[in-house]
Amino acid sequence: MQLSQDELKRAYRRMYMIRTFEERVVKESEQGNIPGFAHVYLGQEASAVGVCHDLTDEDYIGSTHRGHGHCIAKGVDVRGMMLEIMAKADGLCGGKGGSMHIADLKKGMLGANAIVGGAPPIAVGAALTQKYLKTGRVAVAFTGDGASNQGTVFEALNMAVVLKVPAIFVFENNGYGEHTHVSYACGAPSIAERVRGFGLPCEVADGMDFFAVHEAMRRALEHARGGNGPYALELISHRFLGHFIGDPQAYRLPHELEAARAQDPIPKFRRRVVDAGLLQDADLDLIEREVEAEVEAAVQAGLAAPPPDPAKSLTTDVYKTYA
Amino acid sequence: MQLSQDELKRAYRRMYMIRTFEERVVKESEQGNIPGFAHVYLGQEASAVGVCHDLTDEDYIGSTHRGHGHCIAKGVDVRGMMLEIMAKADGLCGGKGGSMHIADLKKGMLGANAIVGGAPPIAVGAALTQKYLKTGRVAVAFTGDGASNQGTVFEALNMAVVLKVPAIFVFENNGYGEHTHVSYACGAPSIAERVRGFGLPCEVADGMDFFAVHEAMRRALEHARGGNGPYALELISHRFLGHFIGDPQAYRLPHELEAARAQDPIPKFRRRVVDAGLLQDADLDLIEREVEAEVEAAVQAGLAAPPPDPAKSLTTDVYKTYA
Amino acid sequence: MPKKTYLQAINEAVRSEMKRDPRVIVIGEDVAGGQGGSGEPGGVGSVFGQMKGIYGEFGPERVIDTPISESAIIGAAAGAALTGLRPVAELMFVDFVGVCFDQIYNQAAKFRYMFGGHATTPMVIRTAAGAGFRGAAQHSQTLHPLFTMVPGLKVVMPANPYDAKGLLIEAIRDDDPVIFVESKFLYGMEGEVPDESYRVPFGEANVLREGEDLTIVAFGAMVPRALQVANALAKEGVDCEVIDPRTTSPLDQQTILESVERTGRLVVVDESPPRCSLAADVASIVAEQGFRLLRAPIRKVTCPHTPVPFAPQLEDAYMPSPARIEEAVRATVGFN
Amino acid sequence: MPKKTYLQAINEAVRSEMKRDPRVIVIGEDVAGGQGGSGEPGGVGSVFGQMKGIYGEFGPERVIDTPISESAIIGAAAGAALTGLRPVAELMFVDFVGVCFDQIYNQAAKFRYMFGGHATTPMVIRTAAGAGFRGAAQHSQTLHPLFTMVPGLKVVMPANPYDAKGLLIEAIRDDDPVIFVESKFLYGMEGEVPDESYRVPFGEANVLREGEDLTIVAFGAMVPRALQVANALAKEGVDCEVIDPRTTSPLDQQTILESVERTGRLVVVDESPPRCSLAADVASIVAEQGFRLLRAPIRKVTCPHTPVPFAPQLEDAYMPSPARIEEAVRATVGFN
Ligand SMILES: Cc1ncc(C[n+]2csc(CCOP(=O)(O)OP(=O)(O)O)c2C)c(N)n1
Ligand SMILES: Cc1ncc(C[n+]2csc(CCOP(=O)(O)OP(=O)(O)O)c2C)c(N)n1
Ligand SMILES: [Mg+2]
Ligand SMILES: [Mg+2]
Repeated sequence: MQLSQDELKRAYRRMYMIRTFEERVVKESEQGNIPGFAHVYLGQEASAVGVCHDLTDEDYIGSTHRGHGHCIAKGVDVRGMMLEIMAKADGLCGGKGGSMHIADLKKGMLGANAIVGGAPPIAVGAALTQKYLKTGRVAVAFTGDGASNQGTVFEALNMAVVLKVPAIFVFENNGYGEHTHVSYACGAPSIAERVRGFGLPCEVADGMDFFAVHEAMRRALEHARGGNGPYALELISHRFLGHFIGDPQAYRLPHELEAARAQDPIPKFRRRVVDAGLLQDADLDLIEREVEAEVEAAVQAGLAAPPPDPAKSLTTDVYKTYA
Repeated sequence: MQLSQDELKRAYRRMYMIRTFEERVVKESEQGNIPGFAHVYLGQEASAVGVCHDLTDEDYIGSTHRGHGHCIAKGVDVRGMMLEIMAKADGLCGGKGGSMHIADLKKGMLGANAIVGGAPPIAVGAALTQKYLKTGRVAVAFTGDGASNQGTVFEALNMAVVLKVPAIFVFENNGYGEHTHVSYACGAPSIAERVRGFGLPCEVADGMDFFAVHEAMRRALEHARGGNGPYALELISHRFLGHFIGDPQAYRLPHELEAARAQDPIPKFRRRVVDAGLLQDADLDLIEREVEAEVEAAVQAGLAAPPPDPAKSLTTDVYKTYA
Repeated sequence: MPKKTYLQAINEAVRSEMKRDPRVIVIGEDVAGGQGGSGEPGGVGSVFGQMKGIYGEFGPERVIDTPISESAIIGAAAGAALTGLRPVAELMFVDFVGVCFDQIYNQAAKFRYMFGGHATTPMVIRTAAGAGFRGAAQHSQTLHPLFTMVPGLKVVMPANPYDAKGLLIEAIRDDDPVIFVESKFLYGMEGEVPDESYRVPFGEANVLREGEDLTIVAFGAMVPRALQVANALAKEGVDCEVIDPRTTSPLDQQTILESVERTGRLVVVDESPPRCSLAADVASIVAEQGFRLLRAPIRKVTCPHTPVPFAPQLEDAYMPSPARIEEAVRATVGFN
Repeated sequence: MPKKTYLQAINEAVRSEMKRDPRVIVIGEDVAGGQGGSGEPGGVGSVFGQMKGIYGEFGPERVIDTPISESAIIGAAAGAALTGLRPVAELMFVDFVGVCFDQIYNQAAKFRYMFGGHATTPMVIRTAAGAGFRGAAQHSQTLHPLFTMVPGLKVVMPANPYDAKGLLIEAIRDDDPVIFVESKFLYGMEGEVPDESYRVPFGEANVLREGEDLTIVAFGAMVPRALQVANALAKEGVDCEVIDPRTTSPLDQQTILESVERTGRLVVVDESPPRCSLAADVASIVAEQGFRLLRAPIRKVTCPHTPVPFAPQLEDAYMPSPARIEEAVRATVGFN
């Protein structure tokens, strides 16, 4: 399917936004401006952006501990995200959630999730709502290769098939779950083959290529929105950094990392659209400058913003009402 | 593989023992001599007996809420079982466990399990012991069709493949999980196909035919004992009664039940061995009388036996030691 | 007022809320029953019949049978609640919570806080609890302390048919995740239950009996036992106040403290093992906030620190019996 | 004696028990690390380095990396324990217990009782707990009350390096399932730890400081905080006794009661939300068994009834701080 120039620009903007945002998260984290631990999405930009490209704010996604990219691809405000990650009162979650719990229900973002395998059952529920209310919307569950071994994920797959809900399971296979390779942790020949055993279609696509992801997702959406039940994708991708910021990655030899970096989805996208004459280098350069400015502004806002005040917010937001 | 006369007699004895034992459990339950609820194994005798036929006391099985048949097939003492089910002090578990928790570790029986999907992870652990100690023994996990949808079962399958342990997963597909048919609850085309997706072989066999089960199990044992990792069987079978004693079974039309009963594994076995001249009707009749006497004796012992004394045993056996 | 059982009260509450609000759905194992079978679906209505007839009235879109996959059931309910429905999920026996606890305590219960107040998760988990049915160690537990300790959950323990209906209606209309603990022991209990809809608010204890000598706080199936003991002792002139907090989270501390202010003596009856129990919780609250009021040690009447045994003799000794409650009351009243 | 960290003490305990007993194995996620990767396996040794080097010493047969499948990890450990091994399983963060709780509380903890005493399940679940690392709601919890309430489990909370080693050796040699709760906050704590093997018995509290005015009972990471407050207040003439029970199940009630007998005043410090907490538990035991001894209300210093927040300012206010402990001590000592 041919994408319009505006669409291509949006896709590039989002990928570049994830890249810029995450590189800055690494930097701010190293400088002590981000508390706790953050898992960045560097290298996997095409996956989130390709998956979310055709989703609306009324479609839902459930995310993982590595959720910044999913948020940005779903249109969540980067300033609110940065403030949240920096633990500020005006962060998206009031500084209560942090990197691993960013949510934005108005954007259809059901939350990052620090429990591996936590989101897929929830996404099945969101898909059930769509089926019941006949909205024609879908719910997407992002799941890592490591997470694909969690019992909750298998249950969610089966439940989605049984209830025939418009859930799309996106398995982001970036090779590693923490420090263990998928070839060790997944006993099946492949994640996709194991998923297909559950009775739903599962396509394998190059997660480093926006267009490949987008094409596969288009079919997934057609299937799910058409009332045919769930669909799955296995997106082969690579994380450019370790599991967390500062991971020494002794388990991963340099050549592997180099090979991964050679597949960088962002220059790949640029080459493709420029070579095909769809966009000019200048268009993309302009986007990059805009994105950089936006991230810079978010960081500056974050650095300047006040932290939450325990007296005001420590014990609020636990319940809607509590006698 | 040709079975000796003694082996055939043992198989028939065990099947007939399960049949007689369970029919008596139903009766004693209806007469108020068995507290709580019991799930009987009537109709599925060939499955447990075929699976356990070539197992030794050093091989392990993990069972389900419907565990009496597995126990008997594994050689657990029926008197101790009956006393336990009748909640007596001299029952196998001192009256603390009851029908759903009978265990006999000396016989390699790791316990019935009242949590659906509880046993497979435990069986993987028992198989790990065998691999680590190089015993050449296996661990079998019995799992129902309903239980096959539980996340713990999927995790156990994958873990067994990854650790390459001698675990044998026996899926007893008797059509229903409580009151829901497998065709509804299992979204996959079949349990076996879903299991194969995990990267282990899974054979489908007629669970109403001792010889079919035994043959399939022989291959499973060869595979597992040979150090090739786990193996699975899906045994198509039927329960002759409802989920629990007294289940009205409105969800199951009479013709379905009749068709199931027509496949009764016990007369089927008899016809086959007598027609082939392997055993005589008289041999089998003799076994039946012996079994009936044994069950009668167990019931009488159970009825006469004293219950546990709370002062003596309510708070014992929680820990091996507790400061 | 018409007499109904606790079970009927539960059924009525769900039915009336489903009529009132199309966003209310029921999801769980065999809440309809019979799906895929050769007979008609809908004949089961949950294993104790709590949802009997509801499938027939509301159909498969709103009464959803599931595979045996509790994490997916609770997670799906949480996801549906986050996105606009009001699911009533069933966890058949509370004992099974171990296979889905993450979706309860880390997910549903924490959404609102983690998301900075921007999420609402109006879901109810109905579940059957308690010993006395010879169900043994994995089908007889009461795990309300487990839920009570979790910030973000509300925990309801109705002790009679009237409350069962009113509290369940309240639970379904509540915007937070609610664990609705049904007492297996009380399913058959009869009582007056209005046909119309009504709400019993959370956090308001029910004082079943006023008294001056001692306060008994009891939960769920222990409430009728406590009342029975109080009534028997009244004949001897021992005048007990009996309080059923109805919900353990929120807990109506005030009613308990005000009662102890008058009586000076407290016995807490809780059907669960003693450690970190509701009995311990209530005792500790009074020991902290009502110390000046106390004229005797606070007695806890709980189960022993053991799993639930199977044999009737053992199980009866396991549960807090009227005799044990009475013994505790007598000792406390007699303390000087 | 050589100085070592709490982390090193844990590592040494596992290593020495593995040398001593070939039945001891380690199983969990990334306990070796690097399996299947392009580099060498074994370089991780658990996410905080607790198992560092152990794979190198004992190899893949005894240091077993697993998929991310906690139910299978704990279940496999339980099954291996039932059949002759002595597994030390790792639950990376205690927060993850919700996906595998059934295998802990319904299976491993109950085998012995359900099977009439005929099963032995010698397994240890090591797990990292506690706030203070900006890990937010799903990576910062302390769930020791959850384990303490379960009959059949033993629960260990070492509060210093010496105890960490001795209690872990004891746990590995123990024949019952043990939850070994490691405090993330204390991993870097240094202390004297003998090179040789030694055992610290369960159920024997550590009295860190004797005192006459008030008893502070604290658990895990709260122990150093309590001691700090006690030492500071001593300069003002407030003489606190500080007790670290070391294990919450079994609990050394006697040492606590004997202390309150002398001091008449009790503050319990527990890093967890208040409801059904260890603080409530200890308070209720003393309110029941030591009522005559008490001269003031029992104060609980706990976290609030909220999930763990992310922002440092919120998290610091969430945890029981020395200031809050001090306030409770002063109020209790000043009570008349
Ligand atoms: C239930 C649970 N188990 C373990 C963890 C610790 N953990 C966090 S991320 C992670 C690896 C996840 O790997 P994968 O799913 O491949 O995602 P990736 O990090 O590659 O994006 C693990 C084990 C967790 N957070 N939750
Ligand atoms: C975790 C859990 N969920 C639900 C139940 C209730 N339950 C007991 S048996 C059963 C059906 C099991 O069906 P299946 O596995 O097919 O075994 P069968 O009864 O046919 O032998 C259910 C739902 C349970 N015991 N444990
Ligand atoms: Mg990964
Ligand atoms: Mg079945």
